[in-house]
Amino acid sequence: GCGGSTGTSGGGSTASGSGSAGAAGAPTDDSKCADPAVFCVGLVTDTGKVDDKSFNQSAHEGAMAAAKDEGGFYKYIETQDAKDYAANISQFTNKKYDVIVTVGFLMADATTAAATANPDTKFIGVDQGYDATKVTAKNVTGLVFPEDQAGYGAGYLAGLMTKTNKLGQVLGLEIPPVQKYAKGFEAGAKAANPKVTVATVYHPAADNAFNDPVWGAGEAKKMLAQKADIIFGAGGNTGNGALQEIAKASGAGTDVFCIGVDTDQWDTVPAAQPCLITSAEKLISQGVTDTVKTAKAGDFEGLQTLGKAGLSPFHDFDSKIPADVKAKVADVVKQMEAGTLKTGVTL
Amino acid sequence: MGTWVAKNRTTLVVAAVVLVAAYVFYYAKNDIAPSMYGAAWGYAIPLVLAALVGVIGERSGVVNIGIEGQMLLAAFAGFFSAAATGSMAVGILAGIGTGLLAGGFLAWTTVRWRMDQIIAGVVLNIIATGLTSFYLVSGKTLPGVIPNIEVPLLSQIPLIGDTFFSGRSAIALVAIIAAVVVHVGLFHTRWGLRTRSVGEYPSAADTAGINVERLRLVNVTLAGSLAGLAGVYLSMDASSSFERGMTAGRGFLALAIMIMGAWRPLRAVAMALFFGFVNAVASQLQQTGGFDVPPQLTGTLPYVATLVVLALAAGRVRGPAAAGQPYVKKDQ
Amino acid sequence: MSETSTAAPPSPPAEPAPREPRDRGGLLAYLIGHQSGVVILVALVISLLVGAALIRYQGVNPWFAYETLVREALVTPGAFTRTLQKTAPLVLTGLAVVLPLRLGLFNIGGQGQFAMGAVMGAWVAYVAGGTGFLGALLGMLVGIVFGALVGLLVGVLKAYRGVHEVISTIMLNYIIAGITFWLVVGPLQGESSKTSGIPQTEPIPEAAQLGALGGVPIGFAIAVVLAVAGWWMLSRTTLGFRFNTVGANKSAAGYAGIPINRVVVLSMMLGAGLAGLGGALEAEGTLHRFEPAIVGTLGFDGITIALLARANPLATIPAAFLVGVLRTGAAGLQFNTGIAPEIVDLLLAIILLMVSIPVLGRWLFRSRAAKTSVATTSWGS
Amino acid sequence: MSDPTPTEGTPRPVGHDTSQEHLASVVTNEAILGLPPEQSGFGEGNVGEVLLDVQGLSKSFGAVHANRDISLSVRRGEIVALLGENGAGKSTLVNQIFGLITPDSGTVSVKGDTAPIKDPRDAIRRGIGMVHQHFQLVPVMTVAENMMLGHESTRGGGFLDVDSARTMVRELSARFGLAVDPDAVVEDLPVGTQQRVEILKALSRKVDLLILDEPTAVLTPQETDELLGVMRELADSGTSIVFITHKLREVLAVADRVYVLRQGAVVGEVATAATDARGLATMMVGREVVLSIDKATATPGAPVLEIEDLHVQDDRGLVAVNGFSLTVRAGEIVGVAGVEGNGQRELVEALAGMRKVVSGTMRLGDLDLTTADPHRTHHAGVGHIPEDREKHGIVSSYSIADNLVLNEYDQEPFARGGVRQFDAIRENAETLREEFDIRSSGVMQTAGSLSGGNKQKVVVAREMAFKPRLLMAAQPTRGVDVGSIEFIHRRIVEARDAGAAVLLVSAELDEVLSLADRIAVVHGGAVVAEMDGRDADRTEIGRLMAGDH
Ligand SMILES: Nc1ncnc2c1ncn2[C@@H]1O[C@H](COP(=O)(O)OP(=O)(O)OP(=O)(O)O)[C@@H](O)[C@H]1O
Ligand SMILES: Nc1ncnc2c1ncn2[C@@H]1O[C@H](COP(=O)(O)OP(=O)(O)OP(=O)(O)O)[C@@H](O)[C@H]1O
Ligand SMILES: [Mg+2]
Ligand SMILES: [Mg+2]
Repeated sequence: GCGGSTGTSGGGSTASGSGSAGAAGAPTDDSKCADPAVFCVGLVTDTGKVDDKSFNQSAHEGAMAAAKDEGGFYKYIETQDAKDYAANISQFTNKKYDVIVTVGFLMADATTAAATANPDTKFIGVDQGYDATKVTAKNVTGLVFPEDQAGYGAGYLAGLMTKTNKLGQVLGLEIPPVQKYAKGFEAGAKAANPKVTVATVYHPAADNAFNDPVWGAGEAKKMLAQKADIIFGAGGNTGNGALQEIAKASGAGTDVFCIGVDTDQWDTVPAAQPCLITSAEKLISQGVTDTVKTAKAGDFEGLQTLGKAGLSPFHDFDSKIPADVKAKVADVVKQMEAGTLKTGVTL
Repeated sequence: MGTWVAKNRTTLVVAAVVLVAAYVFYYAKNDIAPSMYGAAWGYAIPLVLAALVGVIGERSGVVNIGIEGQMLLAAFAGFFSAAATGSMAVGILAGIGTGLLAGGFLAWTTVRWRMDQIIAGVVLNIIATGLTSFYLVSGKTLPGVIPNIEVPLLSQIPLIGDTFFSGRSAIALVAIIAAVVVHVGLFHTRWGLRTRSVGEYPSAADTAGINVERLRLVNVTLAGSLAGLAGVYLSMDASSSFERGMTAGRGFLALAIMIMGAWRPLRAVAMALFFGFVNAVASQLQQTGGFDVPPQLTGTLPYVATLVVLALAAGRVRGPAAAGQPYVKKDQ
Repeated sequence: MSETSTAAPPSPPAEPAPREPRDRGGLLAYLIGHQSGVVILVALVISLLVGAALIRYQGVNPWFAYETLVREALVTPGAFTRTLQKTAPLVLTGLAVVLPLRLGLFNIGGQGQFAMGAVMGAWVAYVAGGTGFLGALLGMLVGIVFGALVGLLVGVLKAYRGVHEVISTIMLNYIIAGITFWLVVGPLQGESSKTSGIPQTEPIPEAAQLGALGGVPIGFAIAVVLAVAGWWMLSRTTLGFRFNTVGANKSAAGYAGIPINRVVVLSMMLGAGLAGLGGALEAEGTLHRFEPAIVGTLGFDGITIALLARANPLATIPAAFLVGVLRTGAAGLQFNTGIAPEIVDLLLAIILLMVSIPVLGRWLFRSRAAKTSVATTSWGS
Repeated sequence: MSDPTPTEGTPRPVGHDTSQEHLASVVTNEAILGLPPEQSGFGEGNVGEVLLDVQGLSKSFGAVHANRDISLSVRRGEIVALLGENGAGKSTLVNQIFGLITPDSGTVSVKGDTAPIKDPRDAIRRGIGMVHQHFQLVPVMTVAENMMLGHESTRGGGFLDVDSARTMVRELSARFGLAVDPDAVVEDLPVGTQQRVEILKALSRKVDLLILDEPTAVLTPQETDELLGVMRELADSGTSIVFITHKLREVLAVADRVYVLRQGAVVGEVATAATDARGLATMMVGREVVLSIDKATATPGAPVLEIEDLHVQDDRGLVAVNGFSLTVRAGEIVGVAGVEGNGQRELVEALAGMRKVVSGTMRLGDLDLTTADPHRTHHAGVGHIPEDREKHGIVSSYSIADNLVLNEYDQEPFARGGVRQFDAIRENAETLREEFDIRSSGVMQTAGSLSGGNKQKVVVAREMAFKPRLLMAAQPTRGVDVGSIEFIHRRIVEARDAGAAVLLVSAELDEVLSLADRIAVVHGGAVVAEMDGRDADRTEIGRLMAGDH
């Protein structure tokens, strides 16, 4: 290479692709990743960005935190085209990164292929379920989350809280993680309150299903008009649009409420705070951080790693939700964690 | 009056039938009908504004396929200006101003430089996509909301009142007013006569002493403000965030609406409403269940319905004859 | 991971100097071709300079950024092949816009036509995959056929029902997106995907996948052959004469005995068929199955390419290659400099703007500038 | 800007009548030639005052010198004609006066004001009105809308006052005796009426100088006479007129003076009183022009075209051809005479396969062509010179060579196995260019850049080259200069003599009279009379054309 600066210096870019972990003595570039003493973590996003307020962002934050804790180096690539997965992973393998995180179930094939070809590198596939009969590599693990449990918990809470017995869900694309949330939510709501009906809409388009807040808001508005009083927004920015719309509605926080998804959206979508009682959360950041650390320490425990999912804190609504409701929900969540309560969700 | 009725008989009959059907549904299914009308209009608002941009452009002889980009830029500028200054008003003005700028870009390149109009529109779209996703900053929020207004008296009318005149911000009202103003402007004022002549047969306008280039420049630029308003509506009113590609093809749909509306503002409103309503039906089918049609297929309903309607409606509509062609004077 | 140990020679990008398609005759043709070549070259240089300013503003050395972009797209082992792989569908979606544009029809349905060809092509190549290359061939044929069927619908609606092609292609993009998505969560969903619910078809067997011959992807070779064939057809054959005549003067075409409606339908079918083939090739050569994300923005990129190429089929090759280089190099650019890949969209917009500004030619050549118009679309009719 | 109804001059009690009167005898020029220009009664001491003065005007388009150092002047109340072959530079000249084209050098001064005329707006402000060679009307708008465009009458801040526009149209129309319906949509009107609208439009603003660029090309003889009357009347009231036409008869009938242009330069100026048609033609072309055709007597053979009880609709679905029957034999020219809009266009289009036949039959020899498309018709041996050459006859962006094979493009030797044979195409073009004297820089020049007469020659060459059994010529010399007319007429007669059946459709009565061996007069879409060409009587035909039978 010639004497040019990389993205680490200079700055000014909001979407800076690389950022060294701040700890003193941490590597500032990836030229020495092949050195066993130098720990490098790379991340490839799904066709999305690391600021998507959703799973890409959570994984990104988790991986960055892990690298920082371990005094390592971290960098990411945002995929623009689903056909670039392999090429983008190879950017990291060429530089002999130690751990590579790939985000999204569509990358499963590319990840396992890269794992087979690069036995010295550890791969973590977020949201990826592998077929144990086909994948034999030991240097890869799919980090999956029980979205149905998070959805179930949220649905249970909503079932107990609703006054109109009408709930709504504004969803992104009809794909497995979203479906699991949605079906879990419905099952949980019905378990808590058999009289409840749940109106469910998936975004019809394929390409911008997670990026259409205007559509999400419109659907939420319509559901509110049809007397739904708690609405679950689960579909990236599309769902966020629904949350924000409900936050603007009259009665937000007193008569109508919303429930977020994936992360604690109290933090990621502040505009939703007036109505946001909780979020059906999967702890992607924490899961990624933990799994990266596991990878540094040694082998993965299994082909799949199960992350945690549950409900976010109630924040300002802590005082407004009746104690018995909170207790019942906590109990249900605990039972699911213990495995004594099954959500019954299958795809 | 009598001739007006005679001239518009088909339209009037269709409008009457639609209106009656709408009221019947409204009273028969009062649990869902109002919300569906609301959803239809909510869906239609940005389409109406954007379709007006298309109508003004093409009536002046400039094809604008850059509406999508104009809206996206305006949504971006509006949202981030509001977030940065803490003032919704500044955001709205910035969005409209950006729409004007984008309109000015299209006008200048196509009218002054005689760049191919399709190319100029495509350029605008790619620039908008690139700029807004490249410079996007996440984590910003709007300082407030655009307040909803109730229009006195009008909001009391059943169906029409709760659909159009209550529970919406001023932007929705502006969309209606703009459609009426543009319609009256186009067909009943000097500006409209000149604009239409420039879009139909510019050399006739030129020889009649009309400054073709200037009229096109002004019209296309000013129409940009409506695209700006549509963008503002998307990121600051209908939702409260800016996302990459959040216009989601609405600029192109607006073009389709414009053509379906035969390049007439009020008909475009009707078509946008039709489109919005079928959308509401599609999602209602999904949500009430009972129908075992997969959501991917019900979601295509509005588009299928559009094609079917167009294929059945015999007779082709004809757009402004000079739309798409730069006006080149005899010796240039 | 590197499939090709011998790095493809870093041949410089082909000169994107499209000649005027029509037979304008000897010297005149040469001059016009030459002139637009110079204009395009100057336009590219200006675009790169503007891009450099943007990159500089990001705090990155523009020279290093461009070097990285080119290296990542052309020099890095396997990169050149990957760039060609990316170029192939772009050539085809570009042609899908070019052919109807010759008649003044604006096909913005590349997205849908591509997806239709991809899903059916992928499925057939999977089903017939046991037969090896024959399966791949079948997949391509089916891709063409299904793409062309979409085109047939658009063409018939246009010619016989007067439905504006811009409307119908936009609507069909949405409709096909819905249908293809439904297909891969329903009837055509792969068995292995059913348990996980992933919307995709079964993978195409290795034997029916399309690889590369000596670093040149088969799909790319096919695309280039078709671009040349398209150019030959338009400039040398009676069919091309029909296309051009309908585009130039519909009334005269009718007077000359050209069956306008049939030519309209045929052009849409050819264009859409090529987009469908692009889809099938992409499924067989790149992703080895269908999933909705396969389309990406390829259909819309086709519009950009057709316009860059000024509706000349031959010029779609360099135009698509340019886009291919930018898109391939973008990830490496982010990896090495931290510049977000969207910079590529900005660069493309600037290039298209510069290449199409007529005043540039006028500034350079004074009054002798060629009158360039891509094609007048029959927008209003 | 928006004068409602422009009042023009003073009312003239007798002007109208006198003009009509002398036009009735226009058939022979001599009556008019005796009219000295200064004799007319425009007074107020304006006689001789120069209104328009052009000095040293030059304009080039690339290598073409359209105007070279042109100087001329027009006095108040004078009618000056511009004559010249196609492409001589007449339109270029007047377009500069009207501000549509910027001169390379030279000055145009109107009423002594020498400031350059920037654009039409500027020209209009200085009192110039113009009727353009090509219609400048918005087809989808009504007559009233077209008439008020640019100087709209409005009320209450920009709202159109359509009623006052209608009134204006009616008033103007009554004043000049040019009937138009203010509420008719322009594209629905016959061309003659459209031209009337153009003229009224120019007159609707106060004009001192009126420029008329070939206004009579699309008018019937009656309409032409009406217009000439209006012109004379205007001139009498002090308006100056620049009049461009290819018809020497009209020049001699109405103009005071004539400027003759050749290849962009003024080659002569003459008072009409001092010249005649032959002299003007010679000045124009630079050689003797044969104004009348001498042709041998026809020797008609077997019937070639047999039309029986044909019914055809026009674009709006109204009956246009209504029970038309006619037979054309080999070796004869049958002329269809009639006022435009009596189904001639629809008849020809139906015969050419471009328009659906409602009922009736048409046969070419043994072939039934009733349902044939243009392709089959052409290959059955029908040559067709279409009425609207810009729309149907040529593809402007194509080379002359391609235009010369427009309907043979897929035939041997121009194509083999679907592949075009450029050598053969070029060879064909070179031959025809030579034979038909198509003036161009080469056969690869685009047809759009040719002058009107040469475009027409391209069409004529193409349609004659394949030796058709039946040649249909619709308005074959419209807008064509005398030299080219002579040439085209000669070729048509030659085709006849070679045994072709010729169907000539023309609104130009003189053309029909001089060419046709047999004349069929149409009215209301049907033949109302047939007669031998030799003993046809002009007045009689005129009467039949007007529906008087
Ligand atoms: N409810 C409706 N449904 C469908 N179309 C409508 C409706 N209301 C108005 N329109 C459309 O809007 C237009 C309004 O009529 P019109 O154009 O005649 O208005 P106008 O201002 O009276 O013009 P003019 O009298 O000059 O024709 C019509 O073209 C009609 O198609
Ligand atoms: N815009 C233009 N570009 C190039 N050449 C032109 C242009 N306009 C006119 N010419 C050329 O200039 C010459 C004069 O044209 P002009 O139209 O003035 O002729 P004209 O005397 O009016 O002929 P006609 O009797 O056919 O109307 C012709 O050779 C014509 O081809
Ligand atoms: Mg290391
Ligand atoms: Mg002329």
